[in-house]
Amino acid sequence: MEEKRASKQCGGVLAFFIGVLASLVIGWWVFPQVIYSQKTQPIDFSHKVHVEGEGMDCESCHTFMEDGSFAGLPSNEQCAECHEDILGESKAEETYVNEYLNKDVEVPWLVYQYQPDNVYFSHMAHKGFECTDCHPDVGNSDTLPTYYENRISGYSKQTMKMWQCERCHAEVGTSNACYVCHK
Amino acid sequence: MQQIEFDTKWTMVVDIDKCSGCGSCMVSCQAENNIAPMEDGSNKLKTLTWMLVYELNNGKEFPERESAYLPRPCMQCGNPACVPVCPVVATTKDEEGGIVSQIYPRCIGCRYCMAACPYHARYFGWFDPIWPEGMEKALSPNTSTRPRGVVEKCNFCHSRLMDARARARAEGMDPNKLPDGWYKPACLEACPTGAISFGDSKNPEHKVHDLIKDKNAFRLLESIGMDPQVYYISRRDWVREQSDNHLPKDKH
Amino acid sequence: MDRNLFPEGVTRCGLPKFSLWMAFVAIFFLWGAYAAVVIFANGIGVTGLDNYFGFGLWITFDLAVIALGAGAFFTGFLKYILKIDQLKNIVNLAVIIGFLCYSGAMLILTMDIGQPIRAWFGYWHPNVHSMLTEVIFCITCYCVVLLIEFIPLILEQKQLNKIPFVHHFAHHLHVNMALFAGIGTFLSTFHQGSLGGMYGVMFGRPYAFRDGFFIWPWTFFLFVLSAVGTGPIFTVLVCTLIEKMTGKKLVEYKVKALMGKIAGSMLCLYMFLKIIDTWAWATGYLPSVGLTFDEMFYGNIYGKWLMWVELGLCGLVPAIMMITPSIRKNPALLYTAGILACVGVSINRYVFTVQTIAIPVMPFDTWEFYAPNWAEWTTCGMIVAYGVLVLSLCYRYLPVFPSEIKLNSKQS
Amino acid sequence: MGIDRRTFIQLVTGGVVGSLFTPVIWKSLDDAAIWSQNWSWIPRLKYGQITEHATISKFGPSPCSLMVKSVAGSPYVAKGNAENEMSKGGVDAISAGGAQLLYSPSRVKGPMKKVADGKYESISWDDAEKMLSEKLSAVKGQAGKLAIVSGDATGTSSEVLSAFAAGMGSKDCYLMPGDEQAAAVALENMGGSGQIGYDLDNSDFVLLVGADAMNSWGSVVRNQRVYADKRPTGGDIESVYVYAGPFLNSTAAISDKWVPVAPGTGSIFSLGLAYHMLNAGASASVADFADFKTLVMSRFTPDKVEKAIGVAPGVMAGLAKQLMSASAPLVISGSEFGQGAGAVDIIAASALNMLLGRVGEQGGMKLLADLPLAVDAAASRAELSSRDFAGYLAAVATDKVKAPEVMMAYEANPVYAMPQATTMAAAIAKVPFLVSFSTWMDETASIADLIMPNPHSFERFDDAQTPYGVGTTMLSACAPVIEPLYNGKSTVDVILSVASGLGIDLGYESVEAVLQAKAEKAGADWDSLVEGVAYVSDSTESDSLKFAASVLSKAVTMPKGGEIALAPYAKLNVGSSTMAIPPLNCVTVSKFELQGKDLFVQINGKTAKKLNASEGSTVKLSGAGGECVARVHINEGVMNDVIAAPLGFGHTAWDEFSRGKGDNIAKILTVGTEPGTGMAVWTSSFVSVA
Repeated sequence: MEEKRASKQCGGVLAFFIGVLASLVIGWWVFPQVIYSQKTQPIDFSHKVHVEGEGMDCESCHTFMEDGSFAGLPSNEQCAECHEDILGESKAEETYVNEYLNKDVEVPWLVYQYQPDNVYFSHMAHKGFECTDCHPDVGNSDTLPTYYENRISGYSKQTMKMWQCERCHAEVGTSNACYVCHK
Repeated sequence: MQQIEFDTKWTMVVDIDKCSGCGSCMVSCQAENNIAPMEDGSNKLKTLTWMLVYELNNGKEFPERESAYLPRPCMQCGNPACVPVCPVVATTKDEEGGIVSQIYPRCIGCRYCMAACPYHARYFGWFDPIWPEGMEKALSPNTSTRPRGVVEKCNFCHSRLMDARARARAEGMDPNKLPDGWYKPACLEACPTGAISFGDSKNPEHKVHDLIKDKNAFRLLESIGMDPQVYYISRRDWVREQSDNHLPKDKH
Repeated sequence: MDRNLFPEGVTRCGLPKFSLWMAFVAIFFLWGAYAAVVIFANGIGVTGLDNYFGFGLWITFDLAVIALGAGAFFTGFLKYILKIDQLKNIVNLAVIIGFLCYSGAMLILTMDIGQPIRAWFGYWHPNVHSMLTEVIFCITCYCVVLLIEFIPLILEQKQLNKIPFVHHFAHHLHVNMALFAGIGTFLSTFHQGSLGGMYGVMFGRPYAFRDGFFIWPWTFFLFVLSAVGTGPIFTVLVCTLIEKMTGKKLVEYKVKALMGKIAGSMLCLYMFLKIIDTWAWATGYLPSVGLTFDEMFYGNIYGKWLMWVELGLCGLVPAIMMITPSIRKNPALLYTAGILACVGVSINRYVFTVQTIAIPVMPFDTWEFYAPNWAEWTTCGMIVAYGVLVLSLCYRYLPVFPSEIKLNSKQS
Repeated sequence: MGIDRRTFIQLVTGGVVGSLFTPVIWKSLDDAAIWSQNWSWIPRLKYGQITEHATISKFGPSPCSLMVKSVAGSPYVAKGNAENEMSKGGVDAISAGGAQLLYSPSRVKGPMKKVADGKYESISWDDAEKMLSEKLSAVKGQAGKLAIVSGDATGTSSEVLSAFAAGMGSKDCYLMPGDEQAAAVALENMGGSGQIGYDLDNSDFVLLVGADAMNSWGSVVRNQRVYADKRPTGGDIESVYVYAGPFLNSTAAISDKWVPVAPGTGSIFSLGLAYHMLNAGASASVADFADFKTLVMSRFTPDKVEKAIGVAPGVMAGLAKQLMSASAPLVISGSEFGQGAGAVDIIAASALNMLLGRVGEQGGMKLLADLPLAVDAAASRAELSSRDFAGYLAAVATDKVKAPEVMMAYEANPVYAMPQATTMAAAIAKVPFLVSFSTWMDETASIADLIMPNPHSFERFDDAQTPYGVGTTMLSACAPVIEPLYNGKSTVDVILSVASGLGIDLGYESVEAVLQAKAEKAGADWDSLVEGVAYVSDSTESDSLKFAASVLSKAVTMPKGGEIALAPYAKLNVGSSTMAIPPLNCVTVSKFELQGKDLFVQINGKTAKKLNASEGSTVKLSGAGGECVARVHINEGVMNDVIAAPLGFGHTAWDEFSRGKGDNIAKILTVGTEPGTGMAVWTSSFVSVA
């Protein structure tokens, strides 16, 4: 009787730890993979071709407007300044010109640092920083990284979280008032 | 709670004598702030009107009757009743300029702030906003859309302030010392009778700096001590009298 | 059929009859559950709440049941801390009622807030200045304490208690119950107060705003006192109702009378302070902001009669009745006093919730009216039904009333 | 070792405990909260370059020049255009939501023909034009077979329509009723030419007789801007405003003084003032001055006036004195709701301006020169304005005039907006082929046989010349802000194309060409017009006016009294005669005008007692041509024995934002004929109340 109880207890403890272990594996390894879906950009855009090949810099396409707002990604209009016709031989360019430019459809780029509508972000106010302080350094790469989308929230995995914004603001002594960033 | 003093104080001054109650400010406010149209606009208790025009009268019988219109945005109180009660810091008065913020993604929708505000400046999203088909294409980029279940209110078209600051930065100016007229809320732009003035009342170069000192300037419910950043002006005694509660013996 | 599950030595009605009763109550529960589904699916626009009345029946109901549920902490306090041993016969019931009231209130709150998914922001992003934050923390913590107090009672169920581990566990909980009662008392006092404080700090609302002591407005203390003045007698009323429905004697009358005496004393203290508070408010505070007492009332539904009923008929009268030994000894009169007191505290919570926000503070504003609609009534009904269901199960299967066997064997 | 229940429970317990040390619960909670910020069924914002374009909106009775803000090409908010003299930077409550109106559920998305009552079928523009051409070719050259009504009093498009009517051999091209009609008839009778204008900008004392300058009279937004400029916030009042009318409307509310005057008695009020002025020695060197003086001194003595309109002699004398002592006084008369006033109201007010020596003066009443016509065959502006559509329809209704075979409604909604609406709608129903050019599915479109939608204001070329009421001749124009969202086509383009098919040469190929020619002939620069700058000209007519005493003598009749008079009023926020309540404007409607579906009319306490009505009680109002049901709001800002009632409700077509809300007060307006001029008038409507 005593023995049986002891063994049962022992087995119980074992089962308990198996449960804990399984949870930890699922929680730390499976879950982070399952929660994101992977998406690829609509066009296999190469920054390298533009930066190294054509000698362009970030501001050539990602421009500021006169009123201090940031244009973000270039529109067809801007791209067409060079790409009115197919210039090279790349498949990507051909796709762009045929599928987007000629059809007058803007490219639905996936923005890694996408912030939701409730955030007001002024690039002008952050002009002193390097682009790569926040954005992935794609300027010299031939391929675009995979875009990870959170299945629950719909956010990009690389979207800066509020605490990150707040931490930097605190470090540089900028206000962390709600309305500094929200709208 | 400690009242914070800012170097800038965005202040609205409404000349009640000039307001004809035309409603342009209310319409413009909805367009700028993405408030979905409401089919039954007559149920004033459920509609969302960040800017609301009240009809006032002197309470006398014909032919002594006089009337006036009083546009009521959020008062952006210096000592707001709504801010300290919020359990989740969804509303604060912590930004330079003194505009009381309301952060929709933080709000849990408890409505304590609405109960606390005697101006009824706060509104609740009773339902998800629905725009007639296609009208979502006319959404303004300036204010995020809100899901149901959160509180919202006038914020002096705050993102226009952010735009003005961006413009100042682009032009190499101090974003915290904006010239008069750079930052204008939508209601002001829409008001055909120029009843609304706006600016930094701490900046002597701004018109409102002097307007708030006008002998006919007053604020609503000053006795309660909420220290609003919205002033009104009226030459009419009876209008000024209705700005606050008075004991019978104090009325003149 | 389920006789083996009954507490030792008691009789209960047959299972069919019990099932019928449960089914009857379940109808109300399901009706409310349907409303809850509608509310969660469409938003709370489906209720009668509006921009003027962001708080309505739900908040009134929450405040009222939390006040009436105060019997739990106060009886626990008296039993375990002050060691008034007689109360052991009713403390179990007090704990169950307390738990039902608090958990019910929390269920209502999940509907009442616009974004239930974000409910946890209250802990993660708390605003320490808000009375509501204090309420959120204390209520949830206290609900856990009540659960801990409730658990040993469940574990004492005849069949469960046969398991040695459960038996020992329940025993240890029991031994340490004084500790939990102490924590519960602390938490409960604070949030009962904070609920009052929620209103007292609204300086934009002259009907509710009060000065106070340190950070706590006077309403803080008044709410605590009014809760402890009615909670115990509400427990007695529920007990009596169960007795009437089951035809059994469950608690000796002298215990009830003792509860009445305790409630009565607290109510007297409350009324004393409440009347001073009301006087100071009407003659001191209101004129200071240009208002008069008369301006706080309007028409019938916001009439002064509510205040006179609350303070007089449902305040002073039951207070005096309950502290007068001769009246207290008469069960009918004690119960009447109890009912009046419970109505009084409910009126108090109602006027602080609804009248407070109905009053036009801006002189050109108008009085507005609020009527709860079906969605609010049925969900409140759901909570009542939930309470009745759980209470019925507890009565049937748990040893809630230690003196039941003794009292009923004497009768037969 | 098999898994028994206990082991299982322990496994699960372990799992739960373990999960607390993983991100699963916490991350899911957080992500769920983030999800609640971005529900997929809540629309996202659009970003891109923000641009501003000038345009003209014609939703209200008077054109309004706007700057429309667009994001990535989509308009989202409109503000006033401060560079434009016509509306001076103001914006009305309809135009403020002009961008949202682009997506109004009421928009007609393309040409449609009626297949059964209330049922329409989409057709192509070619088919639509063919259908119209066929109908028109059958009536070409025959008088009385084609009628055209335009709701656009300022656009060159109406010129095109009138020229087209002329080419078709029809004289029945009309404008929808408005104050400019009475003004044109009055001016004709006073022997003047051009268009009456009022130089509000330079006046220091403005007496508004009936004319609700902030809601319905003249160029409303401009009036508001001028008013605002004259009364700087925190500064001194530079111009005194006095309003005389039956209802404390918003013009009265922001005026320095409100003089209650019975509805539709503006001429008596003015002539009553003339009495005091003449008494004080005022005169004018005009041919019929003596006749005028005799008339006034005999028939408009203070006691008679008081009996007729309820204004005490002291008040009249005081006001007359104020007018005479002001340095630049101006008297303006008009209907209290922007339509239906007789010519005598304007003649009488003009008489005051003449007595004050204010005609042709700075800050006074002006005779503005018309801009040259762009289309030669078109009727002159004065002529087009003076035509009487209400009289025409009334004659059709009573079969005094045969109904036309084809009726075309451009930017007009006569089925809803005409006085005595039921009678007028019945007259329109007699027309075998009704064509609507409306942008919206309005009441007229919804019974039309053919709908040929004009694009929305922001999607089309348009222009506006000298709106009635302004003090100088002017011209504005606009180009599209956005490509047409739907399959609309500019009505002028349709008319030009149909006309050429019928062999009528209007001289232009496209609407743009017509408008450019108009600008050129006026001497304006098209490019700067399109950029939003108005062309302004000082040119005036130099005719000397007479009092038209003989007309006054015949046309002014003293009211009998003892009846309940109707004082309709129009507020721009609930729409206009061409626009129903726009979606964003629903919340601007006063709770004293509409609650749910119930319309409220306003009476004062004394009248309520007399009518045995109380706050909220339901009354039935009956006029000559119909009935309205409404509830009562007690408002002490209404004269005794007067019911003030808002126009603009009771729509039966349109969309959920306006349909079925309240009742249409136009139904109980009673159309009468003004003796002396013969024009249809409806400012003095009496109602019986049950």
